[in-house]
Amino acid sequence: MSLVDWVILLLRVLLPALIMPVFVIPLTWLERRGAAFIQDRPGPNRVGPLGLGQAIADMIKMFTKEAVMPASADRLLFLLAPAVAVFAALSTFAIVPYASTIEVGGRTIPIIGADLSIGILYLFAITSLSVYAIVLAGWASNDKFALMGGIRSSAQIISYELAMTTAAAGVVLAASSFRLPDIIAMQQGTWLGIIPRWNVFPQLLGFIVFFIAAFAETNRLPFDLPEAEPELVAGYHTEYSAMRFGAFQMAEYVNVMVASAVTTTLYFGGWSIPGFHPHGVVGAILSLLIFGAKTFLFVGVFIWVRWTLPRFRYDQLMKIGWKALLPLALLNLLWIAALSAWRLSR
Amino acid sequence: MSAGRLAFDAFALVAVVFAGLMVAGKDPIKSVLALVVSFFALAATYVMVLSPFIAGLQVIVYAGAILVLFLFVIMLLNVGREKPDGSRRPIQTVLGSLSVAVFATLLLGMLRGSGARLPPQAEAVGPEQLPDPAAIARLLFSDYLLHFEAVSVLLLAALVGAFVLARREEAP
Amino acid sequence: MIGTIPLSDVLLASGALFSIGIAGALLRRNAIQIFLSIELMMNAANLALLGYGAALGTHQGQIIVFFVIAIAAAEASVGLAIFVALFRHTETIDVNKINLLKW
Amino acid sequence: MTTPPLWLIPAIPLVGFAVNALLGTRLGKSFVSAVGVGAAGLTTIVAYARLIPFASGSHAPVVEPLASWIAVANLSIDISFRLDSLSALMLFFVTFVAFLIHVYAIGYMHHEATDAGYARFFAYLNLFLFAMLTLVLGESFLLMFVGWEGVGLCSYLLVGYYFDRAYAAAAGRKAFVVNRIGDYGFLLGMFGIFAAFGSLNYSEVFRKAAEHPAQYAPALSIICLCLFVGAMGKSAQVPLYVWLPDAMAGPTPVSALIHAATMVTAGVYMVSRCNVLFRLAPEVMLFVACIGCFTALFAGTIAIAQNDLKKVLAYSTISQLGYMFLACGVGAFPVGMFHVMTHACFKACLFLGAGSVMHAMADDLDIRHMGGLKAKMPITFWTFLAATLAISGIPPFAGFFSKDAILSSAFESPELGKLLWFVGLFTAGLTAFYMYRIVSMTFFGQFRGTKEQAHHVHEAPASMTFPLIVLGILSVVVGFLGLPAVFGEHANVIEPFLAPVFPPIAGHEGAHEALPHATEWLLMAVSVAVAASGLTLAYQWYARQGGRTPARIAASMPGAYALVADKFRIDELYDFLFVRPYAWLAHVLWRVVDVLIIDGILNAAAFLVELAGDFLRFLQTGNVRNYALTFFLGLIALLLFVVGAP
Repeated sequence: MSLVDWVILLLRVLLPALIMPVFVIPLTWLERRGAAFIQDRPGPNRVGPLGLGQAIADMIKMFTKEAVMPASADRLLFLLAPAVAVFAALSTFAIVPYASTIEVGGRTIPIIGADLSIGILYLFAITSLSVYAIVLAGWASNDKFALMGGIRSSAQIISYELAMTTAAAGVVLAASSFRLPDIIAMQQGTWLGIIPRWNVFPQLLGFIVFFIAAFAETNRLPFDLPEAEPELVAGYHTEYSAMRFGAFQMAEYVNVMVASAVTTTLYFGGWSIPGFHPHGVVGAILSLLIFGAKTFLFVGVFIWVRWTLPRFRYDQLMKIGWKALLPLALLNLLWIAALSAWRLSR
Repeated sequence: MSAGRLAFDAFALVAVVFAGLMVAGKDPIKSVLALVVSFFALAATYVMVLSPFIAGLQVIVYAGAILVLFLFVIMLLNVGREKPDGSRRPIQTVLGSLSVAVFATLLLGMLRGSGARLPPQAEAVGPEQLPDPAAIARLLFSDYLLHFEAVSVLLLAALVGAFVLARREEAP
Repeated sequence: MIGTIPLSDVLLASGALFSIGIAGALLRRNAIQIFLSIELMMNAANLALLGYGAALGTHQGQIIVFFVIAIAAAEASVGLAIFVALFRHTETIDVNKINLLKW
Repeated sequence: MTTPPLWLIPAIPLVGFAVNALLGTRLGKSFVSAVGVGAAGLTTIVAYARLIPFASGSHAPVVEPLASWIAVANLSIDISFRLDSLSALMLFFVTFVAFLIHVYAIGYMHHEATDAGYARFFAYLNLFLFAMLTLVLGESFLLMFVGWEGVGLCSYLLVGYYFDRAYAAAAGRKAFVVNRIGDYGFLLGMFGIFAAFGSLNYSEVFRKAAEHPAQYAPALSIICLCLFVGAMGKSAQVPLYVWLPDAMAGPTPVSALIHAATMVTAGVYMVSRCNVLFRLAPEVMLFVACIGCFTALFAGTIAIAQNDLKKVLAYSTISQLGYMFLACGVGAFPVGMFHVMTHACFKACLFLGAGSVMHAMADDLDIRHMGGLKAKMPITFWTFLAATLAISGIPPFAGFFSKDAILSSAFESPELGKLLWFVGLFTAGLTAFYMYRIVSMTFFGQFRGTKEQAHHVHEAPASMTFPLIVLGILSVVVGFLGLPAVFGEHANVIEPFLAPVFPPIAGHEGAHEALPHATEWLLMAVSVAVAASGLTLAYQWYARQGGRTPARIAASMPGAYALVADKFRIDELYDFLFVRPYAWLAHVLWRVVDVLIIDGILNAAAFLVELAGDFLRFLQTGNVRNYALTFFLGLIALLLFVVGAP
């Protein structure tokens, strides 16, 4: 491998990891403005145009505040938890192809962090790592509210991961591959000339289950039981302040973006739209924009839902996960299996 | 020493060291976390022995589910540190340590030389095919279909069993 | 040899992990840690299986490990459920104190 | 219109059974009756949709496979259904009579206290219909056996329908046990067939038997004997008839449907179905004829001295079944089947009439308490009378033609023919006598019951009288299907219709010279005269004189009368011969073999184990770590052994 290859590889891996945190800044602003819009109030509007500077101001505040640690906390784990959260959030994006492949100077460069054969399995593996951040934070804080948040989170994430994985298994089955590029490739073209061959159409059920489970996996309302403020103060991050708290916040927004990106890729054709055949760098940039637009749409849904729906009770949460989502996901899988068997038999 | 071997040995060492920490630790939570690290390192070694699919499963199932379940149970039961035994008959500890030492010596001694003489396999596939999840899937759903189904029944039984065991006795 | 990794390295790592696991299972009194040690032993065996499989060039190692992981999941769920049930009755998971089944 | 598949015919009542059995309790009586009767009606319609084209067509057998059932090595059995003349004839009246009796049961069972019991009753009835239709339509012996066992089960369930009454439960048990004996014979016969022919399909077995009679004839004697034992059990022939009188403990529609019209004729059907086999075993045929003839006489004799309305009818059923076997035994299978059909009509009518009387008398069945019901229950009376005349063999009622055909067939029979004819003739007179006896005692004269009963007597509701009327009319007309040859060349439609199922057998010239017309007229005249004299005698003695003469006769020979009234004490004989020794044997096995020997060995072993455990238990510390360590030490020892071994 030449030096150029190394550089390209490095860029492929690092670029998304570096850019994602940057996107978090406007996202916080968007969330607050969105909340304000839904609640019919102005929201942050003083710092900069449209209050855009508010996000930057918040960031500066986070970095400069004093970071307090409870005396009885477990020091190592207390510090480890936010790091794990950020690490897990940032590494998940690695397997998502976010633009079409470009060919420059005889090199074929797939725009993806790491094109793994076990693609989506990697995603779930890293996602399952993120639960440790919450559980550790809850335990290390030595605070009963935080501990409750940690316990809730562990059970919640395991339960919803099942539904999410089973829903995604439908896509894997349809594509006969774990790799996300393969999954995008199978969604090219149209049915009957107008309907895009996106997975969302045959697998509407799977999509719904996946997307709902994504809310639970990212601890967003209506599934934010681990940090439910009326009951648990702030849940697992009650004892966290300053940038340590900021890290959790950042991880959450990155997770929202990744969840949206993965939803886009699995069910909405990723960077592709029917009739669009990207070539070269311009094509790649266009496809990147398409991907960004789709992802942004789902991020918007995340924000919209957060400020619209009330929180579930814990028993309701478990009931939905095990008695509604999982059976539906299984139904979806069964349907896709039947569909695939029918296709194979032809 | 090649880079591949170096990386493998490094991860293996991490796995062993954290396994040791898990066994030695007094705090169950820390033990679980040590085992998490150990399992992640093991997953890395799995990738290096050409089994990325298993590595993914390892992380998802072991680190992502089983050990989280352990954490959950530890937190739920609020299991504290191990208290001193107070037993005046240390036969279990002494005999146990001794036998473990003998066993470890025997095992490692046996394993050190065993890798060299492997019989060649008739249907062996190349190292480029080994990591392919599709090949494993094909085997699982053809030659090992019965086993696969049996395991799924087992899992269902375990699900029901776990539910029955952990359910609170309620007045009917 | 698996690529550039000698099989003996893999086996030694596996053996070491197994020995550590068995030490934990025999010497600890906390049921959770005993259980963890058993999981570790299974993983040690998994590593050996994968190593042999890769060295022999067959998928069978991976297949067996697949089943081991599935069975470990079943075992863990039932085992932990037993602990929870046990803890409700005895308020302890120190296996030295759980010795009602005798004579 | 496409013709409905044959499997639909048994499937419909099965669905009805499932619905009523699973949901009936919650749905209430009207829904249950709708489902039960609807299933019977629908299956009748479907059956007739198949029968009409079949009857107007070439009568060629139709076999419709549904699914493969058992396929092991060289045994391959399909679930397939067969429609040929024989099954068509059975289908023709089974579905129709069953439908009528379902309708009747609505009125009869209406006083049933609970919805659950009502639903159970209709569920069983539908299940019975399913089993009976499977028996009739099945294309292999095994499928017939399924139906055979199924009807047996339903018979048991329905006889014991009032399971909270001890006698009903006992009657159900008796029916089941006695039937098992017969079923065992059937099973053995079936095994024999498989051993000899390597198949259980009718078409294959009968084809092989007809093509190579000499090859199979030796084995067939024993096979046919076994099969006939099965038929004896199901069709209540001597010596296995004892369950049928007791089976009257069931509700009357059940007696009418199962224990008169359909199930009990299954034995006759089976023998006719296997006519190819039976014809190759002439000695068994003779045996069949003798048993049938003897049963007819024997049961008829008992019937004279019974005072329970349904018991008389039960014995008369046994007697008539005897006639059918007599017909089969002398080789007149079509005549036997003809009698099956006519008997189904008039006997169902008689039972339903009895049920109607029972309904009016508040469940009292003793004819000594009745009398003069003619005025109060005209429809019941007239239909009952028609059926009585039919069973007595008075022309032109249905029974005359079938019974006369049987008698003349017996007369023609080369072996023992005249004897069989004479006994049959005598029994015919007996039949007329005891049937008219109960008619007289029930409907004529003065009412002899209590005041409340007299007040209560009334005609049955429409759902009960409608089937009575239909069956009464049938009892009159159905006989014209089988007019004897003296009425013309083509007067008899039954025999040509059934001809395809009685194929010629190589080397057996079955058909012999028909009787001269004059002889036939003579035989007819004799049998009519005998029947008429029986009737007249009964009318004189019981309707006119109120039973003084018979009472005097009975008093003049008290021993003989008591013997007959006690049904020849056959039940007691069986009890002494079989039941008691069997119970004694079971007792010995229990006390000696089980308690002393088997338990002794077991207890000794347990004692040894306990002794060992007393010492070994100290190894059990209750601490799982000790066990693990022990286990591990064993592992090390094993490892050392492996390492040490070369």
